[in-house]
Amino acid sequence: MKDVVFYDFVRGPLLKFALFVFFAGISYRFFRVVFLGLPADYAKPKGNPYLMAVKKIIIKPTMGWTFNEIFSRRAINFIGGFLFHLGFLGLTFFVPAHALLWKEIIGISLPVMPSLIVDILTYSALGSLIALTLHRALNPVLKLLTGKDEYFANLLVALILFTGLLANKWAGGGLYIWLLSMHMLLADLLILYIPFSRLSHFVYYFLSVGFMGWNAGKRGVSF
Amino acid sequence: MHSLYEIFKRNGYTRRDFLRYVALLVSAVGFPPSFLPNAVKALESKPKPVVIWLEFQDCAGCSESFIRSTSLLPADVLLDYLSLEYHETLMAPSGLQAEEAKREAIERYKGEYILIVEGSVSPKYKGVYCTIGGKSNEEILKEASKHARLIIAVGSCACWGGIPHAEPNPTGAMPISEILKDKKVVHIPGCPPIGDVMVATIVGFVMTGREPALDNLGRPKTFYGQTIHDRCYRRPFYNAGKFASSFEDEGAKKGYCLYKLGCKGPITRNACATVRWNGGLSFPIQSGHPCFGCSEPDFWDRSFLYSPLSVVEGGFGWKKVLAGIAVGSALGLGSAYINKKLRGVK
Amino acid sequence: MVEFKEQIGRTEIEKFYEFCKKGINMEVASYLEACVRCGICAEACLFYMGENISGRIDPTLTPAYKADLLRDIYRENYTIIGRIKKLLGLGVKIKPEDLKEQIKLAFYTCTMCDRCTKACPMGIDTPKLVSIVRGALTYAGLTPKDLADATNLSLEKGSPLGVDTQTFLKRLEFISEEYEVDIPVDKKPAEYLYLPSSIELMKFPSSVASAVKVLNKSGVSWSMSTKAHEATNFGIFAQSKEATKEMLSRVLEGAKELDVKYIIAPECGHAYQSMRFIAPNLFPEEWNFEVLNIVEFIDRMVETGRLSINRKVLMEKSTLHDSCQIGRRGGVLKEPRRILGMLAEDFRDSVLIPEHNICCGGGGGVLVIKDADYYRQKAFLSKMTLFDKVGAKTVVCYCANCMLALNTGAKELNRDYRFVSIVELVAEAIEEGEE
Amino acid sequence: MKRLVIDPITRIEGHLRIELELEGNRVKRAYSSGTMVRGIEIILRGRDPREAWAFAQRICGVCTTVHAFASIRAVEDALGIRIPRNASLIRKLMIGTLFVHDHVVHFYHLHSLDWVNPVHALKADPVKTSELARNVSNYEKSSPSYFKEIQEKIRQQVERRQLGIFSKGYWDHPEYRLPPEANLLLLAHYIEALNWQTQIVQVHTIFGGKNPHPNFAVGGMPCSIDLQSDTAINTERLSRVKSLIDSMLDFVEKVYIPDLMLLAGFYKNWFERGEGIGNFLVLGEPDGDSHREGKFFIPPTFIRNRNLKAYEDVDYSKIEEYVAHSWYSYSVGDDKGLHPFEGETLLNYTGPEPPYEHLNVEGKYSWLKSPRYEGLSAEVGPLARVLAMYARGVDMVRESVSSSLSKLGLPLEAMFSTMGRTLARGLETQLYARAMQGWYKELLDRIKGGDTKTFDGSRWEPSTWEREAKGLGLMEAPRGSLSHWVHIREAKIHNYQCVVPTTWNGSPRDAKGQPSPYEASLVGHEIAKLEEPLEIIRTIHSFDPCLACAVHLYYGDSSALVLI
Repeated sequence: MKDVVFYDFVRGPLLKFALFVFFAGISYRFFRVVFLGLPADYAKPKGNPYLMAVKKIIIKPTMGWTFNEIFSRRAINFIGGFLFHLGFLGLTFFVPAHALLWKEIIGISLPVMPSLIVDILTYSALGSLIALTLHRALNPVLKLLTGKDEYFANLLVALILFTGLLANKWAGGGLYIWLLSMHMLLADLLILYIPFSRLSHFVYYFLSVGFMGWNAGKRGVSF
Repeated sequence: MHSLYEIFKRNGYTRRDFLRYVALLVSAVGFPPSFLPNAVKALESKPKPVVIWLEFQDCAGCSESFIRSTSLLPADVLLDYLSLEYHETLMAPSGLQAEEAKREAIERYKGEYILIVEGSVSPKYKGVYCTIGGKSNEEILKEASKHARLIIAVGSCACWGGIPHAEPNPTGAMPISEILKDKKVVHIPGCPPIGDVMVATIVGFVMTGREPALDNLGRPKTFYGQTIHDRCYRRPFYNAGKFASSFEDEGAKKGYCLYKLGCKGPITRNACATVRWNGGLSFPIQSGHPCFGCSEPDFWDRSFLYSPLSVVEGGFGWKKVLAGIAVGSALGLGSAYINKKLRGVK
Repeated sequence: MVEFKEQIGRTEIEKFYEFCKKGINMEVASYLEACVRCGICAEACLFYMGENISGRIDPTLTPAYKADLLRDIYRENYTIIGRIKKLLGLGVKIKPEDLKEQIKLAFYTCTMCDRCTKACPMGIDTPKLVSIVRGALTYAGLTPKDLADATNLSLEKGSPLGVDTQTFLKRLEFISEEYEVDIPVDKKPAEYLYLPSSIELMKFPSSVASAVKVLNKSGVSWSMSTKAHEATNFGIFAQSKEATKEMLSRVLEGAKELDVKYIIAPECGHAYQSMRFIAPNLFPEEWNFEVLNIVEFIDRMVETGRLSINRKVLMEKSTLHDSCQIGRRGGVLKEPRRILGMLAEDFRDSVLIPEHNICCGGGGGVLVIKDADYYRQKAFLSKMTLFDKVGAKTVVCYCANCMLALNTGAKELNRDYRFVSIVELVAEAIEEGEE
Repeated sequence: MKRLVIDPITRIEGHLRIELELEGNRVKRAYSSGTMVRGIEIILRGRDPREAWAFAQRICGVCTTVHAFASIRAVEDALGIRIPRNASLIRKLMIGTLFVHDHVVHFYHLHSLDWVNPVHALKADPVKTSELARNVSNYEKSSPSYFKEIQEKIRQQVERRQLGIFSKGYWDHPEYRLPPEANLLLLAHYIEALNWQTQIVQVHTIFGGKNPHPNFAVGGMPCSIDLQSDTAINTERLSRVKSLIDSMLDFVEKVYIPDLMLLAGFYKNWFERGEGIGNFLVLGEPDGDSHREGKFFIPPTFIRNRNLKAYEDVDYSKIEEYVAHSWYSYSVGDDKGLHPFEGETLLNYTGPEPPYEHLNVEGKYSWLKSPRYEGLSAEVGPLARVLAMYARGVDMVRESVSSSLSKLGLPLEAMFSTMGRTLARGLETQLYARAMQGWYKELLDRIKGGDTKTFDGSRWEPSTWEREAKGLGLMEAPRGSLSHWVHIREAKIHNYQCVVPTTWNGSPRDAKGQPSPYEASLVGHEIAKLEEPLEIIRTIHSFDPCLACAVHLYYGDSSALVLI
């Protein structure tokens, strides 16, 4: 296939399709759960459940760090997971080229990161992703919990980070457009894959952490 | 007959100049340095090659660019290095005599002449959209290409159809390779191509007697092997995430990357960033305007000239996002309703 | 009545499946969907930790794994892909062994202590999911024998230890005489209704006496009730809604009869939990009482100056064991620490954040299940790490069930910890203060 | 009656065909036909107006910027954009460069071979040539050895029968009247100019990135000025521009004008024929970038029937295009004219099936439309502009016209001719070359004064535009008055029409049978050798035809195409 034809395909029809499926898919998954509804709770709350829900959604990602002994046993999970998410989300939104994409999609101009930070985030995200994957393969608990989905998703994301890194670093050789197209193709696949996999956990994060915070607020517990 | 070396000598160039020039040409056509002795020998003895230059649905921009070559001065190219037997924009005779000149050149240099084509060809309705001397362009092209030693398409129109081929392609314009399906065509795309690139490709062919190494789209690898982005002097700004977002901002003054302004450098294979234009003086990016990819097939129809490459081809926008979310929510609502009904959840 | 069946047949599996299916709501579904399989919850679980301390790794003890069957059932019924799989014959196939494992996972190795929720990066409330599995097992008639017996006994006689009204009154008489306290029973009008738990009544009478002393000393008008004389609620352990409701209705009846404003739950975790957070939903119209834990009550009295503690009664190095249901899940965490600060000379908290304390291992009915003893002992091992961390031999508790479980554990493992009730310490402090 | 066909007319841009009806050797009627069409206007429909210039620019690669300018001006007019003065000046410098380049290239490379015989140059004596050169100008390259080298170059070509671009010229034609020395002099400058022109276009390269087809932007210029930056327009670049425009003025005054006068002196008889239609039209070159400001560098003027005294102002609503003899059809009827804002274009080829001998000149015979002013055929171009400025009393023009005519000993009426047109082109080149010095100075002063603004992006976003807007972009192109007419609706181009110099000059007849300037100017020519119609070529070339611009009009797919 001609390079530009391929390139235009992965950033044109395929990306549009993927984005539509993505937005429809995640909102389907979100509302499929939301519309199941809740029974009323008549017990008098001891704290403010709603405030707590919001607070939890904001601070929960760092909460694990307060668990001394768990943190020390699972440093890989906490540090790796944190770095990976920070990197992945940072790169997804604030890499200059991606910010343009988001401007196109949601019409909001996002701030962009300088390349040094982009590099740091890419390396740390890629490194922590590899560490997390190895950990998955070796830890007995994770072995029991992990399915093919996780490995596939990790591989896909790792390849996206890797091709993105190459596309950014590569100079000369005329391969740039192929690297970029591969990066975009894989990203399209990821966008398509998210609504059908556990990768859509980011929408449920708001629900489950929200509920957790709501319960905590109800019971007057602050952690 | 006079060899190129004699021409050099006559023009006051020294043998060192000559060798340096040959070295440049050798590297330009992508031969290893070991080829140099052969090339010198070839140049010292080869007669002037005959060129027939046809113009169809064109704007003469490629011809203009050809006579803007600076590595070899156009007067030398036209009078010394090449024998341009037919070129409508430059030749002396008109009408019958012009046609006669072409016919004679084809006769006399059968299988030896180089055919250069500028402009797309419209075979639609028997070619009424472009006739010369009462003949359709398709017929003229087929006639002239029959005995050509080498066929070169210059400019994006001849290579890919170019602007006449842009949506909705009113005249059914075609690249010449679609007419000459059984022939090999060397493509030198660009709107127009760089004059030096055209001259180097043609003279390089004369020198080596071989056509240059081509990529899968028939372009000389030497000049079209890398993207503008690969060799752009503003690339460090791209890597550093520094972009100009308007022609009037500080970034534009400081020479930041023009990616956000729609630069197509990353997907455009051409030599603008290395050879540059009009004596290596500048090229569009250096003068502040994003590359719009004029050497790539169908670049006119890719997207709005100034829309950045990373955005969705054809646009997406929040309306489609909302549509997606609406579809998803409706499905979610329906699904939850059915689930609750079927499973008796209160 | 809660059933116990040895044989697991098709009906049981179907009933289990049915219950799980119906148990799904927005909250449950989001927990089931949100799990990212990170396995961090394993490190938070005292059973997993206990096994680990004894050098073994049992990945099935991971809380996330406990909800997997429920998750599969959810998927099969609530998602398109799951439903397609079912149509293609790739659905969930539950075998009797699977349910046996579920019994182990839900009843033997989970005290619903909620610690995993705090550790989970996605905030998944695993106890909530386990309670659905427990409910489904109970619905299928698969409640573990000991738990079923205790539940049935309390349904029949009003108490898991078989304490009926007669025994209750006798026991009160004994306490009254032994500890020289006045115990108002069915006294009208009363502002506070105090409910003892039968564990205290039978096994730690001094605890009841201390509570009575504190109540008397605070000068509020209070009473006990012959109708509502049992605070424990084994219906919760079995997750049988009917049993829970039946037992709570007795409390409701007694409280209504005495027309009280407050109900004081004793040092018993699930008693507080059931009356404070579950009863209002079972009797949304009638349950108009404010439910206080005895520790909360004491704190409030001290705060308002009706009780004054100005003597230290605990001189040795001590630490606090939090009851999960009162503390982490009941929000009574600051109160015991405040009180203990006044009582103890050398009090050291074993955890940085009170919510992160480890369960005794006997909660959620695990204590009464003989078959779960192995796991309970392992859990005690992990609990012990906290005691050893601060090096305290004296542990203050505010839940009789915890105390019983810890005592049992210490005895079984030959450890010389001393477990004391916080209310007893308070009673001691105010008594001595008088002199 | 004999029929003579000349196709292709070479040394022009594009594909032009001339058919003549002869009585003996005398032209009775002439028909001009454009035989190529691309349809760029149609391609422009539905696109973003901000990118229209790039498409329009590709209409012609010889006058490579004029359509870009006209397009940008039309869009800026429609959107109400006023560009910074700096951008205006940079554009003017580019326009000036284009004029000088285009006219010089036309004179030497497209036109001079009609008058100059390279074969005769072989007979010249280099020493005498050198004397002649030093007589007419103080241009430094005038040594005998220089001319000898050139002569040698040509001799070798002739000897080895590889004449290249000179092949098959009408070198035996008796109409070549220059003495050998003049032939050699002009031929040397032919070669000189060919190399010189590669350098001067660097003004375009500096400001627009490349040439041909430099880059522009709606709202100003994409190049930024920053004297400190090493990538923007800085001191080094500006001094390069200065030396380039100096070299232009130098070349025009020392080479072009003397050569032109020398040539004119030998061909005075060509001041008597090839007049054409007698009406002259200038749509105007704005002083800024908008005709709405009312200030013009070349004022809009209409001269009716040679009457320079009664010149008229131009009313843009009086422009109409006809298709009576063009291969198009109008929904209102082919005999009606349409104003460009209402312009429509529906292809309707009714010509003969190729290969053909003759076109049907009674019916439709060209891809060019016929623009008319007040229903009249009018000539545009250098002659019209010089006459307009002469009539309006522009000092410099009056002076240069009178002095060159008096040098030749000719009256003002001599300007209405083939050679008059060629002379006017030279005088105009001089005008532009001098004006550029002023523009450069103004630009430099502004930059020194701290104004470096070259772009106004305040109306870049489509959200700032009116829902519906119409704009007119004027541009006095080297070949004549160019106007682009754009109709923007909902941020997209709704209709786009270009009325271009070569349609004014080279159109077919209109509904009333009025011939175009090309057709009128050829009538009465005596052709000495029918197989070598040098006379026709001379007159046609004096207009500097540019057919690519002319035949851009095409609308929709015509499945109803009829081939005869």
